[in-house]
Amino acid sequence: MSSEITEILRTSVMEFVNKNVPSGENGLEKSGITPDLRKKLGEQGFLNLKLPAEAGGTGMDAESYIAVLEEFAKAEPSIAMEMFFLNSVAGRVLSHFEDGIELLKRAGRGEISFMTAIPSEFSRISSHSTETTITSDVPIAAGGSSDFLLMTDQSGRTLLVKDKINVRKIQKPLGFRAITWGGVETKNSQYEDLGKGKLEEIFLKQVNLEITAMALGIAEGAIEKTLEYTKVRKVFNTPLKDFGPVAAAVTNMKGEIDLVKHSLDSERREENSEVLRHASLELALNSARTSVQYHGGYGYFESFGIEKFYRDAMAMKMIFGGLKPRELLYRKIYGSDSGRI
Amino acid sequence: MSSEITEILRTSVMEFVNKNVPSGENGLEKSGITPDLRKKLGEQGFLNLKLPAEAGGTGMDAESYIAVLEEFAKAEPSIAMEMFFLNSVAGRVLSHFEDGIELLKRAGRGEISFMTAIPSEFSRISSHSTETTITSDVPIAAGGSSDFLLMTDQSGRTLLVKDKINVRKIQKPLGFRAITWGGVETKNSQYEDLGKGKLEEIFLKQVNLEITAMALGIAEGAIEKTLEYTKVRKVFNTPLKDFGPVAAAVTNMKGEIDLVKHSLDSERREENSEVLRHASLELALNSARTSVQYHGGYGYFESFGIEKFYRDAMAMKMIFGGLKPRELLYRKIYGSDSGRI
Amino acid sequence: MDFKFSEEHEEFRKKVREFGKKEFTKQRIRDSDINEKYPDELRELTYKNGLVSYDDPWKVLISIEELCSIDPGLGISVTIPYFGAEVIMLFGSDHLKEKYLSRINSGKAIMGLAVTEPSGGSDVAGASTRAEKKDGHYVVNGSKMFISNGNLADFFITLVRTSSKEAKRHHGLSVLVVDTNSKGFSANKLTGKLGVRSTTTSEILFENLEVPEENLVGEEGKGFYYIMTFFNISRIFVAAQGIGVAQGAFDRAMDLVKSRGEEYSSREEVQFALAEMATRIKATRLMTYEAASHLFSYEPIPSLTSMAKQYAGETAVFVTEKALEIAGIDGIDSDLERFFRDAKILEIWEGTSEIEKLIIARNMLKGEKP
Amino acid sequence: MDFKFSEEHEEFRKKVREFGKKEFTKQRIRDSDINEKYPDELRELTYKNGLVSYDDPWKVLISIEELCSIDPGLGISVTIPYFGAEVIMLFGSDHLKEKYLSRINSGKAIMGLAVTEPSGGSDVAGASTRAEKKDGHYVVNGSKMFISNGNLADFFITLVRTSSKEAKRHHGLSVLVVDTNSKGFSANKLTGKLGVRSTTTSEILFENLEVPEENLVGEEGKGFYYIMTFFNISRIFVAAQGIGVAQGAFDRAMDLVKSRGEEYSSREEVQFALAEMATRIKATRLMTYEAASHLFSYEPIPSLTSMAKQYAGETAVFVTEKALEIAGIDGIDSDLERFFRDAKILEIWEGTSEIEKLIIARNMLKGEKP
Repeated sequence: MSSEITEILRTSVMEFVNKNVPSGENGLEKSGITPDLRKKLGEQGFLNLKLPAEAGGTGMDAESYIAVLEEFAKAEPSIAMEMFFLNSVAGRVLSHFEDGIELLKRAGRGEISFMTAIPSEFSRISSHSTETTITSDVPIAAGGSSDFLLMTDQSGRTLLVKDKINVRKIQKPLGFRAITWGGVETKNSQYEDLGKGKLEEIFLKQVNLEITAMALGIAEGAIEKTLEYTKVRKVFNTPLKDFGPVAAAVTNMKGEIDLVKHSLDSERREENSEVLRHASLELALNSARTSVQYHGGYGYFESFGIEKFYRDAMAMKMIFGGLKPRELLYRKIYGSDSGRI
Repeated sequence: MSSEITEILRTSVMEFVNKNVPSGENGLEKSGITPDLRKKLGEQGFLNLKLPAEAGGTGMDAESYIAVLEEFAKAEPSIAMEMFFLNSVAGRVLSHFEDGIELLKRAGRGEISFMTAIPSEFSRISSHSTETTITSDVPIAAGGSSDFLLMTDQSGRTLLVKDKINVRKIQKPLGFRAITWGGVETKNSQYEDLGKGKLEEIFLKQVNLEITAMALGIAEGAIEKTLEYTKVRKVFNTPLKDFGPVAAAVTNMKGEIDLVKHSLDSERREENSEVLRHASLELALNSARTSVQYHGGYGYFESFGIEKFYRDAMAMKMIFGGLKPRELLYRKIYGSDSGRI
Repeated sequence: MDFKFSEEHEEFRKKVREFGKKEFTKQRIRDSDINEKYPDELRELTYKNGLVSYDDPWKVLISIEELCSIDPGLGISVTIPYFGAEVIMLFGSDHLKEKYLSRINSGKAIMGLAVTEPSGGSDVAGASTRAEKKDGHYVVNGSKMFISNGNLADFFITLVRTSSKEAKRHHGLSVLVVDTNSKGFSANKLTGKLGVRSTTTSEILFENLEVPEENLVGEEGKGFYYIMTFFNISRIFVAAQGIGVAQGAFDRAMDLVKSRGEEYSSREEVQFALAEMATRIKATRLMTYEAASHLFSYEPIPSLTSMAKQYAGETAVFVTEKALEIAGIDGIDSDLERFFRDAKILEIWEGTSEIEKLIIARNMLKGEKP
Repeated sequence: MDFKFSEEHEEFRKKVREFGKKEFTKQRIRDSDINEKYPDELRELTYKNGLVSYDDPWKVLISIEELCSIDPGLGISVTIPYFGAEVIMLFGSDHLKEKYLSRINSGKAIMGLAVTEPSGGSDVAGASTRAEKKDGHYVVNGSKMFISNGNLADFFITLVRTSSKEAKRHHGLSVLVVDTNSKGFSANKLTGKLGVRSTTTSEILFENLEVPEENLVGEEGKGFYYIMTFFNISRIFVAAQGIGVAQGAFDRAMDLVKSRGEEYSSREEVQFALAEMATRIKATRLMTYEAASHLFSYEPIPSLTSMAKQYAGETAVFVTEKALEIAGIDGIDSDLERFFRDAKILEIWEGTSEIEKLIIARNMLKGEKP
């Protein structure tokens, strides 16, 4: 797909956000992603971008998909994360059997959604399953609703839980507040066994570029606002941007964003994907922190739409930046001859 | 020029260095770039890469030129700097008149060389010129010999001084020790007036990509050695690379090098040139410092060929990373509507 | 040299700690944070237990530190009702001391400091709230922004412009004590903060508000100086907040690391993180204590105070971020995520980190030795 | 709490400073640096003036700090001849104290510590230089690397392996005092150092070198413990080197900034750099002094000592780099470029920064409170 079409997609994301997503005092984090908004996202074709063709996917190329993720993250990281859970995660594990395809179809239209228990190195998951029964206590899951749950059981198998999902919703999670986070309990549920280690494999290895796109979007969203704000905000009768250290910090971030962006846009993105993952996670957190700082007191308030980037960037790093994925970076750079790492 | 040809050039640089440049205990920093070595560089066509065609230049494209600079910097930053002073600096100011072309021709063959007094924001230049006489005290100049001197006089004009150049050579300058650094005095010299602010303009605005190439080369040279060293060097019976923080630091540097490299190799390099300049200067210093650290006591000795990268990277930042070029970055990112910056 | 607290202070620290552990219940912490609710009952309890006492500024510092390490939001909430008191102590008339400070000292009133305006957080000298003299009163018009205790305080130490000479920005400012039950006072609580959500932050408005002349603190035209002097005091207490936030986050991270067993705790990445956190905390403590020791013996060193404040804010942010990295996904609904949200304000209030750095450099350029 | 040095120590500091300013001439500094020449005459002068006195470790610390701030190379050169003396002081027999320490105390001898081996800088327990008992002697074979005073010292505190049980790496080590005029001793001076070029660094070799039994320090098998104890002392002095290097570089940067006039010195970028440098130096000082105060009263806190050492090294590097950035091209042949080259070793010797961080974390994981 040409970069021209990618640009059109980017524009359509911006238009969609402007038209359909609440902002300011009563922004998206307060309402959450409603069934109605999810419907609209589905209608506009944002939910099935990377689903398999049999599930109604558009067969869009990677470049365009990550461009859309990036663009949503710039404005509302929660929407990007919702798309990610469906397309990058559920799309990958559910496409291998008929029932799964059917569910993906409906999810791609925005009719249902999945919760996903994010695999954690130190997760407090305690689950027990027999042939027909599963009892689990998955404390952290994320997603749109409790229709279906993707999770890893004690023995490392990835399961699709189909009913009796009891969510203890977290009232104010750290980040991505427009999607649901919560502890989950399932008892005597029906489930489908999707194979050993599937979810972990995806989070560790297969979504580097999607993570980069979202982290980059957060960095861009924060820094672009800060660039504009520091032009108009005055202290001591001087625009903030005219203070050298402010200009230096903002332009350094913007420069790094450009470097990551160019690499993500280039055809060598795959070869660089582990590097991009970690560089962008770091960049998102630094950019968002800097942005809150230069917005001063105003940046500290939800209604200004800046502090959410800081929370989301931190959450991104917690979810995607652990020791295990770092080890994959070490291994990539050092080659296969690695011992302890 | 295709990237294939660029690759051939890179290989030829490596071969040249292996064959002609001394290393180890009695490395290039001890001998300096000798007239003989300069001759060889000229014969191999490394000194006229970017000179104008009339001066015997090869008309090489930017991509290949910066690739050669980068490759030399990886092995011997001093040689890259020598090429830079001739091609990027002298080539630019001397190509506008016949005498100048003649001198460039000879310099491109390695027969003569220029010293260049690097413009400094706070230079202690005190010079006075009448129509036929110039007295100057330029404390810092760099270059191959004292045949000719490019300098800025008190009123900001760029001069080519042709004779009676008295160099007080610095015994052990901080960086780029294989080229000559020193204070220069000229009295009753002949000179050519090359125009107002020419040298400063070049150092500030026209050499961003060349600087990037050299800084990147330094970073690569240091980190590549460190990658190999940390694979074989053991402490506590474990290779250094298997200590997480070591692996993390080295892979982070390597990752950043890749990002800068991709951007420098891409066609968007010009649009990004201010960003690349400053990002690469920072990266070179961080990479070199890290490399000395992980080489431990050994890294502290000249014969190991690591500490020179640290000195050269620091010198690069001092020469090319001041407040004035930073302001150009601010202006680039913030657009033209800048006040104090 | 002696780097130890006195036995009395160590005893006091223990007492504060025990109080905090007992009274800062999970319920109180969550409720205040999620609902942005000021814990007034806890404030009274803290006062009654003698944990905030102006007899000894070291004790105030210790209380702030210890309580913030248990919960920054509640810790700040219960120690902030006296915010600005030093202005009256140092520069107020006996009348003002008796009328206002006695209510503060008995724990019956809440006060606040109204300096920042919507147009500029750091630019104190640019204040534009006006006070004009008329019939034995000052008539105040203007607004103040991000004012702590805005909807709670009984009175405010308020920076106003009493001279119209704009050229002399610093010299046209004065300080008034403004009662909030005066006609013309209003306050809008600002909700939706990133952190320290149990504190109350407001925009406050003065509309032809009359203040009796005797409520002028010190002399007219010296307001800028009084406020700057105060900031040199309050910054020490912000640094103490930073120590508390960072120490609290560190302790939790340490517990987490230990709970994950030997294989995890022996990883060098994890040990490096712990070492870097602990080193920053130690450095923060020492700079804060030295700055405090000068200040509390009436020989403040402004550059050192600013070093402590700036470094403390940066450390609180650094440590909470590192701690969450260690926590990973499990941290998304944890004490640590609250510490992280609470930390950031320390780099902003009482002078941003940027302002602090300028203060450090400018004082040193003038010859001060921190 | 009390953050002040005693009057006696302040006086002493002044004296050291005056001495250094007078005797560390430009000529001496340049000559030693460029030609890698040990300034023996200056060492004697320093000793004669009583600037290195083991009566009071605080004075040693002050001397190192002040002299390094004038020139790190010379400062280290004149204070390093006693390197390792504490091992004998703490663990040596009366015989060893009399025979060796008296020569040190009279300034007549130079000593050194031979621990590091070519195979591993940080891995002290991995030492493989062997000492076998034979006819009332130890016969030593092996080599040591990067040994300060290698070609100068009269004797070395030497870590050797006296037990063949490789399983008990730490417990198979002992410490011997080795005379350099013994048969079988040789030293190769290593030239071409990045910095501290006036100090002498060598590889030293032991070939069937015989050491009398009475030159064993303390007990056999306890060498690792003795050396680790020593490092907990010497790290304090490395931290003092860091203070000196950083302070010296800062002072020069400050002078440079002032000399460039108001327009330059008022630039926020420049002021930020100064503030960040000064803050780090202040933090280094405080951590070093607190660590020293525990150590010098025989209650060392290893994690705090390591914090001071690690932070000091990092600070010396940070400050010298920033100072050169400020200097720009003019710095390429300046005092500052020498400070920059001298700084880096502080992150490497006496335990790399990486080792220090592990020490900090591991001690804290065991419950130590720095």
